[in-house]
Amino acid sequence: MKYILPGFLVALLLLMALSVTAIAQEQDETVGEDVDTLMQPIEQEPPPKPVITAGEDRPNDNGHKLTIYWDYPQEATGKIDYFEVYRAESPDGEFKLRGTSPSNYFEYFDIGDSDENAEDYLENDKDLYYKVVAVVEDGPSSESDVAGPYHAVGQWFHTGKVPVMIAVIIFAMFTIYFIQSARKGKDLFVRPLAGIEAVDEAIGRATEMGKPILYVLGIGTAADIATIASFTILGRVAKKVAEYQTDLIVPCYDAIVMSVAQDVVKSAYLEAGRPDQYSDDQVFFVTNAQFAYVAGVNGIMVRDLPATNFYLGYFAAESLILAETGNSIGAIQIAGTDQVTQIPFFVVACDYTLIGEELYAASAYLGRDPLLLGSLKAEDWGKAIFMVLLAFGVLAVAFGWEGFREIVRVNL
Amino acid sequence: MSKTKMTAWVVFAFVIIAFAVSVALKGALVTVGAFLTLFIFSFLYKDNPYYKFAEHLFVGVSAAYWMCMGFWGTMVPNLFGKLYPPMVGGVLPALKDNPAEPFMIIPLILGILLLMRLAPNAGWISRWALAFIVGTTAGLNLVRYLRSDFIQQINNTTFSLYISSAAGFDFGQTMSNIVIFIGVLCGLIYFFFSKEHKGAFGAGARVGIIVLMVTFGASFGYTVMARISLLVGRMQFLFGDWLGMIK
Amino acid sequence: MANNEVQNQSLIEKLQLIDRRIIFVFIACAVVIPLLVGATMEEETTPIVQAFFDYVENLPEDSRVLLSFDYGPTTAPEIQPMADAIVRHCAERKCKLYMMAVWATGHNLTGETIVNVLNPEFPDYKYGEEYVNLGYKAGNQGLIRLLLVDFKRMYSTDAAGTAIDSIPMMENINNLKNFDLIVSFGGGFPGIKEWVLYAGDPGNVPVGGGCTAVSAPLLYPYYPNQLIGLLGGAKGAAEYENALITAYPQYENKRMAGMSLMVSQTVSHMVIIFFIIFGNVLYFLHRSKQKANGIEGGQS
Amino acid sequence: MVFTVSLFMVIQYFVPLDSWAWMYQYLIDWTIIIGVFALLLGIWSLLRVNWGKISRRSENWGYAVITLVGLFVMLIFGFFPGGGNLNNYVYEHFFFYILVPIQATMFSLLAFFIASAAFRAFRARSVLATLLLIAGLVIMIRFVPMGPLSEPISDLASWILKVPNLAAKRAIIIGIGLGAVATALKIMLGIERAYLGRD
Repeated sequence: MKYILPGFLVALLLLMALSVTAIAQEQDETVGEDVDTLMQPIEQEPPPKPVITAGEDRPNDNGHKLTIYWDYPQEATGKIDYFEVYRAESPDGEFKLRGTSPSNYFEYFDIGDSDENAEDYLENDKDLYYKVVAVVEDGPSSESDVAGPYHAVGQWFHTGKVPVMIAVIIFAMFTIYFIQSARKGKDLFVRPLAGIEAVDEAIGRATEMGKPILYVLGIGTAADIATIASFTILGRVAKKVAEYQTDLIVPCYDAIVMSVAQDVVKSAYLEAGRPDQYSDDQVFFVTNAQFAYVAGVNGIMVRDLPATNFYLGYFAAESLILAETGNSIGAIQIAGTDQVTQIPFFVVACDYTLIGEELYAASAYLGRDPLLLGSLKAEDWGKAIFMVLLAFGVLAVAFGWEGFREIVRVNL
Repeated sequence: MSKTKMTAWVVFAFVIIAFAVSVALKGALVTVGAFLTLFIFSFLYKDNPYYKFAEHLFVGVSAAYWMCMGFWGTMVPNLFGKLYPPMVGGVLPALKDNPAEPFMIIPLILGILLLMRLAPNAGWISRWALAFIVGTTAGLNLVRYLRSDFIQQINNTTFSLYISSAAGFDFGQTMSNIVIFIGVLCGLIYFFFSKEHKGAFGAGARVGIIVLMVTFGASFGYTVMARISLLVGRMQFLFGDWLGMIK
Repeated sequence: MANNEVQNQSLIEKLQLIDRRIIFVFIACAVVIPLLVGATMEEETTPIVQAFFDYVENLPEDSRVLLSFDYGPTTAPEIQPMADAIVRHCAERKCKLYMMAVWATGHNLTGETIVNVLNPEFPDYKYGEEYVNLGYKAGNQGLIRLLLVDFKRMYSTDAAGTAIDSIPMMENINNLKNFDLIVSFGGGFPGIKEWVLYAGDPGNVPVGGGCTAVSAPLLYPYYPNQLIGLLGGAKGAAEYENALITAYPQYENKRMAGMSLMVSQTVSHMVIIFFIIFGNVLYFLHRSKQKANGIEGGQS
Repeated sequence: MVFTVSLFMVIQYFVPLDSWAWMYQYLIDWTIIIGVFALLLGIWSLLRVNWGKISRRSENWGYAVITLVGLFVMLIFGFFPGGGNLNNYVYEHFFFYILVPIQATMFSLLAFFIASAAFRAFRARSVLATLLLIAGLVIMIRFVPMGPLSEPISDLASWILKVPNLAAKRAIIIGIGLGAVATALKIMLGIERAYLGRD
């Protein structure tokens, strides 16, 4: 068992290395040189003809795009001003101008619209013909032969996203593995988190003081991960609150969040054996305008004077307004968010702060549910993999193997 | 009449007179904006009836504002307009001739299911709609976070520790890169949940929290500038647009 | 004696828990007073800003300057003063101004500069002859690359929908190389860096920029080879305004947004720093008192 | 249900075909539409709470009247506009002269709160608090003219912003990324069910 996980790591690296060789080969690097800014004197003779060499579908997309390549004598590029690219649906059909390309740039990326009704719709799997014109503004231009047919096609799999797929699979396996082992009753150690341990104390304090508890879910939607983590914590808090018979106030920003929070609190009260204590007036909607919500919550704070404030979820600029108002009424404040920009304000103005990932972990901590704890272990392994990859990557770059960076690149 | 009550009435009379004078001199619109601004600022002193007024007005108006935006911006063009285009022909003539999209009946049903929670015994039905929303975004988040927060970050942090520029070995840049590398590693160690923070691991976690704290201090200090700019903007409104005291 | 000690200590404690409203009053004064007295701060112009200024100063009459407004409302308080100052300067030099945006949010801010600076201060500037607002186009750096080759393919109309060929000042504009100077406001993506990489370098057009203080350090390396100059944050704006006043004394009595913003910023930062230091001094006084009083005092 | 739609969202990420993109677009559209239905629930809750306050004549019930008046005036003018757009006089002016100024002012309160928070929390109580304090001071002091000291201070400030700042943010982001992925997986697998109201 012990060697399985390290073995995974090695296998992962090998797999990535293989996939990358494929990706690296597909990448064409065509870098334009400096454009000649001086206009050449007018040539009477027409410039040489461009020769279309290829028309390729761009990989990893939904089609509707073609790249046209052509050859042109390097020494003649100074004589022409630019290239024009034309497209038609049959070799002798009507050629329409698609666009231009600088004189030193021998390719054109024909981006068609994917909407059938759009003017420049480029249909997939259809024969398309191209010609390229080397244009001299004040003299005769020359035209290439018609080339084609070329096809644009959509792909079933985006090869540039292979690293993401590998990561998804590996991570899902880790999670399932640890959840399984947790189910079997394997004891998992988790280190203490100050913010979590303060929860009980904070609820107790409010009970002693006979003051309510304010729980703010932030301004996220019910689908934000931070809000979902906060629902679980709300459930635990509500249960304790019901047991202690303290008041709980949950003002909501999003209507769906409100519906969910009502369900969460209601079932927590039920679990605590006090369903009669619950009322929909405890969990209510304020408004879904950011600062109007803050104004409302501020008002609740200074009028209902909660002894404990929880700010757990998604927060933006309002974090500090809430935390400072809460501080002015002398409440104990426990905050947590995954918004990197707001963490400093909570750290500064609140008593306890769950930093980023700790917020997600908190639900597992409070519940002590082996299944949730198992996924914490999987997260730790994810971090370990990251650290290994990082160390490996830095070494690889130090020894001049830039290919490693290609492995972990997502090509869009 | 008690003294506090007396003061309150005097203040109230003063506010009303000031409001009237301002309407007469500067026009109603800018006056309303200015007084509401002042009402909100009064919260800094303490909670008071004027703040309460502004707050409650703000809540009511903003809730209705977003409801209307949601209705005209989403429901009409994206739901009714797609289900049965002629229905919205009166308000959005551009959509009238689009073909109907019967699929759009699904969100309508889910939306109605969601409203079922108002019915006393059918609350559980609304969970279908919630499951739909959460499921959709959970899947989306899974790949999005893995890509941008995990794989992309490895790529960004994998750089050469040793930097040499045209002028030779760049000591400062090399040191900076080493600090970033160690900072990221130690920061991650701090976030380990299933391992006790002691020994070498604990030292790593300690360095991690130090780096985090320096960052929090710096971000805090950095934001001061942006917040002061906001206040300057409000003050320009009050003293410039309203009172005309700024040239 | 002991009584006195207790009183001293309680004074320190009281000060430590100073009513935050006192801090609020200080902050409000720090912002309002500079605004009211119209105080401005002499920001000595640094070489990187002076170089920019000199370049504009030496532009001949009727030079064509492309101004790209690549920022949003959140950074507007910082960047708008730069845009205003540079538009003023260009208008003093009688340059032709072409305004556009590669950020969707930039379009409204372009209008603000036109309404607040160009129209009132330079009433002779006629739309379509001396200045034009081309508006926003999507495409990010791709747009810039296209403009380098063919300007009118992307901009077939101006922001108001007027056909581009009916605008007199657009007559000789075929690509970005026809401009004498490109100025990009905003250091985000796409922004100054993209203008340098996709227009300035390949097209050999001089590029200058103005950006927030945050992004300035990332852009300094491009000066002086790829950027003719750079204004960083409110400080950069104030420096440019200073240079402008030195060269055009008629602006001396004009309120300069960047300079007055700098005063408010500096004073309020000083206020906050003062309170932080004050708080720490009190804290240490308090702690040393506690130590002197032994554990007993420490618990009181 | 949850598993199916979330699995679809995962797979669609890897498939660039048009048909999949359409389905993706539909799903996203649907979630937005359902969100608008939910707003009705929100308005209902708002009415309920405020009406409750008024009928109980509880403290401050008068302000609940203000909320409801604001709500109804805005709703009436929002729903009976001239021709289906929201460009009617009352609606627009309520927006520009009530919502916008209050919103901007609430936001600017931060200038005050950031100062009071700094005064209270930036104390050298412990090693960590001292680090917080010093880093904050170094960044803020850039604005104060300090003569010859200015240059090294602004260099140090930009170093802090570029180096430790970057490292810490990256560590936090990676942690958040992993935590978010784990939560998403838990939802897909049906382990995390708190959002359904039972746990």
